[in-house]
Amino acid sequence: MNILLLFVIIPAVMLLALWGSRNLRQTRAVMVAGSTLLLALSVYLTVDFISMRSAGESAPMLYTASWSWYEPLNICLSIGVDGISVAMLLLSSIIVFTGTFASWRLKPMTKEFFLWYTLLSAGVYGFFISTDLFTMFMFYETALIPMYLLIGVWGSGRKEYSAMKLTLMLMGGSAFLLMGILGIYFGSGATTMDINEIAALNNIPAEMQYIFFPLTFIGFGVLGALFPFHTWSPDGHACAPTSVSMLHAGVLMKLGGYGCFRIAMYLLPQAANDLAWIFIILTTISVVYGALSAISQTDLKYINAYSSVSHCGLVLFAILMMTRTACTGAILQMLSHGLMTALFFALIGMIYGRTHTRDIRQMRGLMKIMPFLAVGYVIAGLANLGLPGFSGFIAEMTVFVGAFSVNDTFHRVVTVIACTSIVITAVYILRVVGRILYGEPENEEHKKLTDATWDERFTVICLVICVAALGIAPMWVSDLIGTGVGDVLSNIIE
Amino acid sequence: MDINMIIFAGLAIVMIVSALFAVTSSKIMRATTLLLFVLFGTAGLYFMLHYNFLGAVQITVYAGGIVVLFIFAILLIGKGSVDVTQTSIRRYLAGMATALTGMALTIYLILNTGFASDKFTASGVEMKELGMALMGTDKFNYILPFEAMSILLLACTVGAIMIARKK
Amino acid sequence: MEHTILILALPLLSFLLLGLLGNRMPHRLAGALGTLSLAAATALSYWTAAEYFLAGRTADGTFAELMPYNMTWLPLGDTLSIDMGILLSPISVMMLIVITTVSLMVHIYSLGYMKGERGFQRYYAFLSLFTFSMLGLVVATNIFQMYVFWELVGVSSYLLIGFYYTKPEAIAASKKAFIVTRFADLFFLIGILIYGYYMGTYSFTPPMTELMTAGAVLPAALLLMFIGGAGKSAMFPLHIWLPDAMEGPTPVSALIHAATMVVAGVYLVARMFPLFIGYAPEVLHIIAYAGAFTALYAAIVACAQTDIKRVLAFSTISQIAFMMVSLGVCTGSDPHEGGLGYMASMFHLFTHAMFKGLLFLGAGAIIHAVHSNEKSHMGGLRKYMPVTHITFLIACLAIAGIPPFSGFFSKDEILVACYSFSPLMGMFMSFVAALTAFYMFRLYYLIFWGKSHYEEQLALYRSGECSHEPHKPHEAPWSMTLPLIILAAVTCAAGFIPFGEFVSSNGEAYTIHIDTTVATTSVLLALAGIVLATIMYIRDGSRVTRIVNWALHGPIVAAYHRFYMDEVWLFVTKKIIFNCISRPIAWFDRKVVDGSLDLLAKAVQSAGTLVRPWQSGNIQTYCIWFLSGILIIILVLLYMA
Amino acid sequence: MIIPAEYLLILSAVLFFIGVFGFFTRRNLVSLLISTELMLNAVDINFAVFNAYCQPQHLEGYIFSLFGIGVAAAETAVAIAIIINVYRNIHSIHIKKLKNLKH
Repeated sequence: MNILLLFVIIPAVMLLALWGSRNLRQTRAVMVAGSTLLLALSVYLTVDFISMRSAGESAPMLYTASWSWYEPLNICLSIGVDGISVAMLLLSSIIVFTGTFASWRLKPMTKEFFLWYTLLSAGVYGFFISTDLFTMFMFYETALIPMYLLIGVWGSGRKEYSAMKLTLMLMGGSAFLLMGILGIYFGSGATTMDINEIAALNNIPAEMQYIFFPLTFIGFGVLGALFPFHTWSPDGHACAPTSVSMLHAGVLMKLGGYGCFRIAMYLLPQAANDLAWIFIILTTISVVYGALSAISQTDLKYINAYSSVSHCGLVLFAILMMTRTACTGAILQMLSHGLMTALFFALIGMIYGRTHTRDIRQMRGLMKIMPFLAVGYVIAGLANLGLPGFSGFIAEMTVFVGAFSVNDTFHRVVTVIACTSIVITAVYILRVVGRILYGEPENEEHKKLTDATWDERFTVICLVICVAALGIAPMWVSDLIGTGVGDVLSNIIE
Repeated sequence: MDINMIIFAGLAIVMIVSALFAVTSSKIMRATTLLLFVLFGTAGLYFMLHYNFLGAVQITVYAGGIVVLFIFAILLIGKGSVDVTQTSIRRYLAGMATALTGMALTIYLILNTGFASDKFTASGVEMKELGMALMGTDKFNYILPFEAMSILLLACTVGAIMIARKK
Repeated sequence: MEHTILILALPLLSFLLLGLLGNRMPHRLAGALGTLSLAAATALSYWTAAEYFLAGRTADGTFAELMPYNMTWLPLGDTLSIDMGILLSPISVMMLIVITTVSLMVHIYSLGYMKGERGFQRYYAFLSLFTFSMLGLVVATNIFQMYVFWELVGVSSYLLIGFYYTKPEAIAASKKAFIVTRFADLFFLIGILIYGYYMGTYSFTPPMTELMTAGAVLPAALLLMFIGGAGKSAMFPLHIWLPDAMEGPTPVSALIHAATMVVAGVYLVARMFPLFIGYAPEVLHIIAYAGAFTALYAAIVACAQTDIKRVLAFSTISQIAFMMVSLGVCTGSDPHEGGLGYMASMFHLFTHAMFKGLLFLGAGAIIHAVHSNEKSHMGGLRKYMPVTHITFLIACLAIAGIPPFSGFFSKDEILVACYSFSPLMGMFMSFVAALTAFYMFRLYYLIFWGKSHYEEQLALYRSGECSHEPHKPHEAPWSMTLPLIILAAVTCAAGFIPFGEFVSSNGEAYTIHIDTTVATTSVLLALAGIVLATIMYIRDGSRVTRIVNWALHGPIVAAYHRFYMDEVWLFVTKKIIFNCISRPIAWFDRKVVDGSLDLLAKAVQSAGTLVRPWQSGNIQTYCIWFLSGILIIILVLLYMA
Repeated sequence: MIIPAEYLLILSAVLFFIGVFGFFTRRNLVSLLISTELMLNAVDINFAVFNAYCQPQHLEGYIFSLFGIGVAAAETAVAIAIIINVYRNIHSIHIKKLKNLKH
């Protein structure tokens, strides 16, 4: 029995249990039990992984196993994790856990909501544990489809439009991706779909790489909010229910970055080296452009969605720099952005649940009305603009230092441009904080509102602790992901 | 000019002309009657092939059964059936073009295939032989389709009653 | 020296405690907790200083740089890493003293000043956070640690300026302060990135080989770092946040925006001084010119302000610029040959922290008494607030550079350094010093002399023209006067500290000696300024004032509006960045990027509409298509056969 | 003299395409049915002809024709029932009026 399989089995059992649950109490019990179990599992995995690494285990993937699925196409259920996947699993389980509490009072059809939610998380876990191209793709799709229903049914605003847009764009991305995957498989002429073995072969002809690298990169890049394929993100996040926004921005967008790194660049190294500059330009635009767009938005979720575009752009930016430090920074940024943005969306959802508006022009003085949420929001904001002591700072600094260590003018210039985002971020964060939290409450209706309930407090506190823990003690992360990043990079750089 | 040939020519001309009028006539009753001629002509062809039983069946089932059904239907429907307006000129032309092309193509294929007609014997089929074939269970025997056929007929009898029954 | 960690840990603990549990505590307890923990930290700092300086010099005549703690916090690649630790050197120990002293004074003072305020516990939590960050900044072992705490300092400043978060001005000011300094920090960060890449380390003492090969890169990095420092230290044109930052509670202004945080930029340059002087003296001179201009600019603006805290703010800008100039005019690392400015700058930093803290705390006491920042609500306060009056006067004399107060000694050293750099610079700075004396005494007279606003209001009230009885100004409680007295005492005495014994540009002992020519001129100029202020402002509406106002009407209005620098910035940020960049980008995103995707969707849809008639539901049409299709296929097959 | 198989086949082809033409152009359900019958009939002829000329020793074509006639009968019965029902409901058997199944 491989411990990694539990990451798929537990959600499957949860799905069954949810299906059989008869009332709200049982549904919640199943969710809490399941997500706690997953959280505990991922923490255990992290600790175990680090201890194995420090014991000198140097294989690129640990806990590997493989079962053949469909012989003629060499499709296997191959699983295995390196530090990057472990970090992503940890992130996912934290978000799933807190997301459960963030949608504690969600109505109606709570049971159905959690069913789809769990299916989505199963897809995410599956993606991160598998090392087989086809299986990865399958789990990737599993994660995408529930999103349509979760937004279309439980969303708000123009939910059908947004759900449709999001799903279509991501599906378009996965069509590219499928082409890319097939290209990789046939191009390498391998008798396996296992990414590590394909990478070891490293024999995809250059001209094929030039075709399939952009396809694969864009395929994942759509999910990673690469400019100009990011427009699903603002609409999708704005209309999605709280926990779905959290999971989506927190984890699903990371699938994009992870995939770009693990599949596009790892398997198609030559094209990655030669074509990186195009994507570096695009990601630099993402970084600055997302932040600038956020300044003039008036909807809280839009602001945060554009901020996500900017921060996720930084992830892709960093991996394209192809230095070890920058890539470590990218992983850190994924973790950090996942946690921060989940915190943000959770808070926005809670505020929206009370004021029934997300328009920053209609809110004022929330600090006096709901101090807990307001303080949470300030903390989230400060974390987002990269205050030392929170995760955003270490991630950004690692990225910038890493990016700056590429010694040529082009990379230097784009790095400096990307750096400006930290100022712009400060502008839009403080604008919101100043506008909605500070001041005297103006709306009479708002004065009657109450502060956070216990489940909301729990969500916020959990996430704040995670963000701060990563920000204060970042040393363990490099123990965790260092080898993984190094292995992948050594294949890319050669 | 052989007598067979003359009969065939006569039949062919009658059938084709009737068929043409049957699909162009604006009177439904007339069309049905013309269809009847075609069916009779077909029966005539079967007889010429010495397939007497088949010809008989053709007359009884088609001419005797189906056409009667048509006539009943027309009578039941009455005035509504008189409305046999033709379709738009565009579709008319399209239909004609397609049909003519198809016809030409088929005839071209038939003429270019070269069928061997030498096996033809004017012996016809013994009724006993036919009965054995229909009821037998050996190779080239057709008990199963026969039974399937009977079930089909039963089913459609029931179906027709169900559909046509007043609510 | 292991106990130094406690100097940092105590304020941090106090912050966490007050921040997390503060709301459940009574005010008194929270205040006591914050003050006591800081008092302990202060005692420890003094102990550290004593131990450090009494340990004596090493063989080469300098004080050893100690590093009791240094650990890797965030590894960045194979060679680089961000370390966290404590570095004790003469200037960091000096800064420890300055910060803890002023901070302790402010803590005590705030017990009275903030009494009964909503969010009292939060206030103390933020004060502790600030103190922690500032201490962390000065003991930083490397440039990146400095940046980390630099940011933390910035954020605590943001939180404290926005302490009265229901006041729109305070919100705007806090935002402005943070964003402007953040903008400057961007350059700082880029500077650090360059430095780190080319030096291979973030420590203040990079290896010699790297230094030799760096070439023009190092000066660029240092210049960028200086821009970061200029943001924090409010150098022109990045000074605009500082006057607005006065919206925060006055003790905060005293601590952060007068004594400690704003000198971070100076400290940064001083910290990197060996590199500046060794490899980028031209950058130092740029600093000097920028500083000189700022000093003049701020001094002129200060002459026309009516809000007493604004006057003090501009005076702060001007004084910090003095320190910058003083660092900038250095031409060598030997204090006897061109390195005097370094010592002078640090000395001035030290004395300025004390007397500017005193001025702000005094201003706070006045504001506390008259409930207004505007000079028009003051006047004649000397009989109502004797203690404040005397201490304020001492501070004014100190800043004006009158012996024997501390400001005289430090400013004198600065001027000496300037004259030795170039006579022009010296004369320029002397003039600014005179201007300083003028505006400080203008302030002093406007507050404590002239007609009493209270008495006028009282008269109006008695005659029935005013409906409410004015508040009678009263002397502040002991918790506020005590820090005033202590700081006044320090201000009187600090000039006699043999500062050069502890801090100098090359670390060796340097004996301060007064250059009589320079001293005489500067004292005379200061006296001239004071005399002019006395003539103009000791009584309301003197003739000289009227003439000056009439003759210099335009410049005075311009100076009152700070030469429209804020408007320029507002124009740049609001009009250009917000309206001309962000809005169009948002529009572009919605209409063009998103629009093109929507267009794609629309195109697919209209393609669907286009082929929809084919699916008419008409069997006959389908059949025609079907048959045609089959025919075509047959034809194709035939053709191919 | 034996009639060449081609003649018979051509005849059936002509009949078939007349039926096709009718099916394409008529607008009345009964007329459509008549066209269908024409086509079926042509097919039956083909079966019989092929049997008689190519495989006289077997009876496949013959029996297929028989079944074809049976199926035609069944189909017509159901079709007529449907037509009558349609007429009863919408008082027309014009195919333009039959739109309720379309959506």
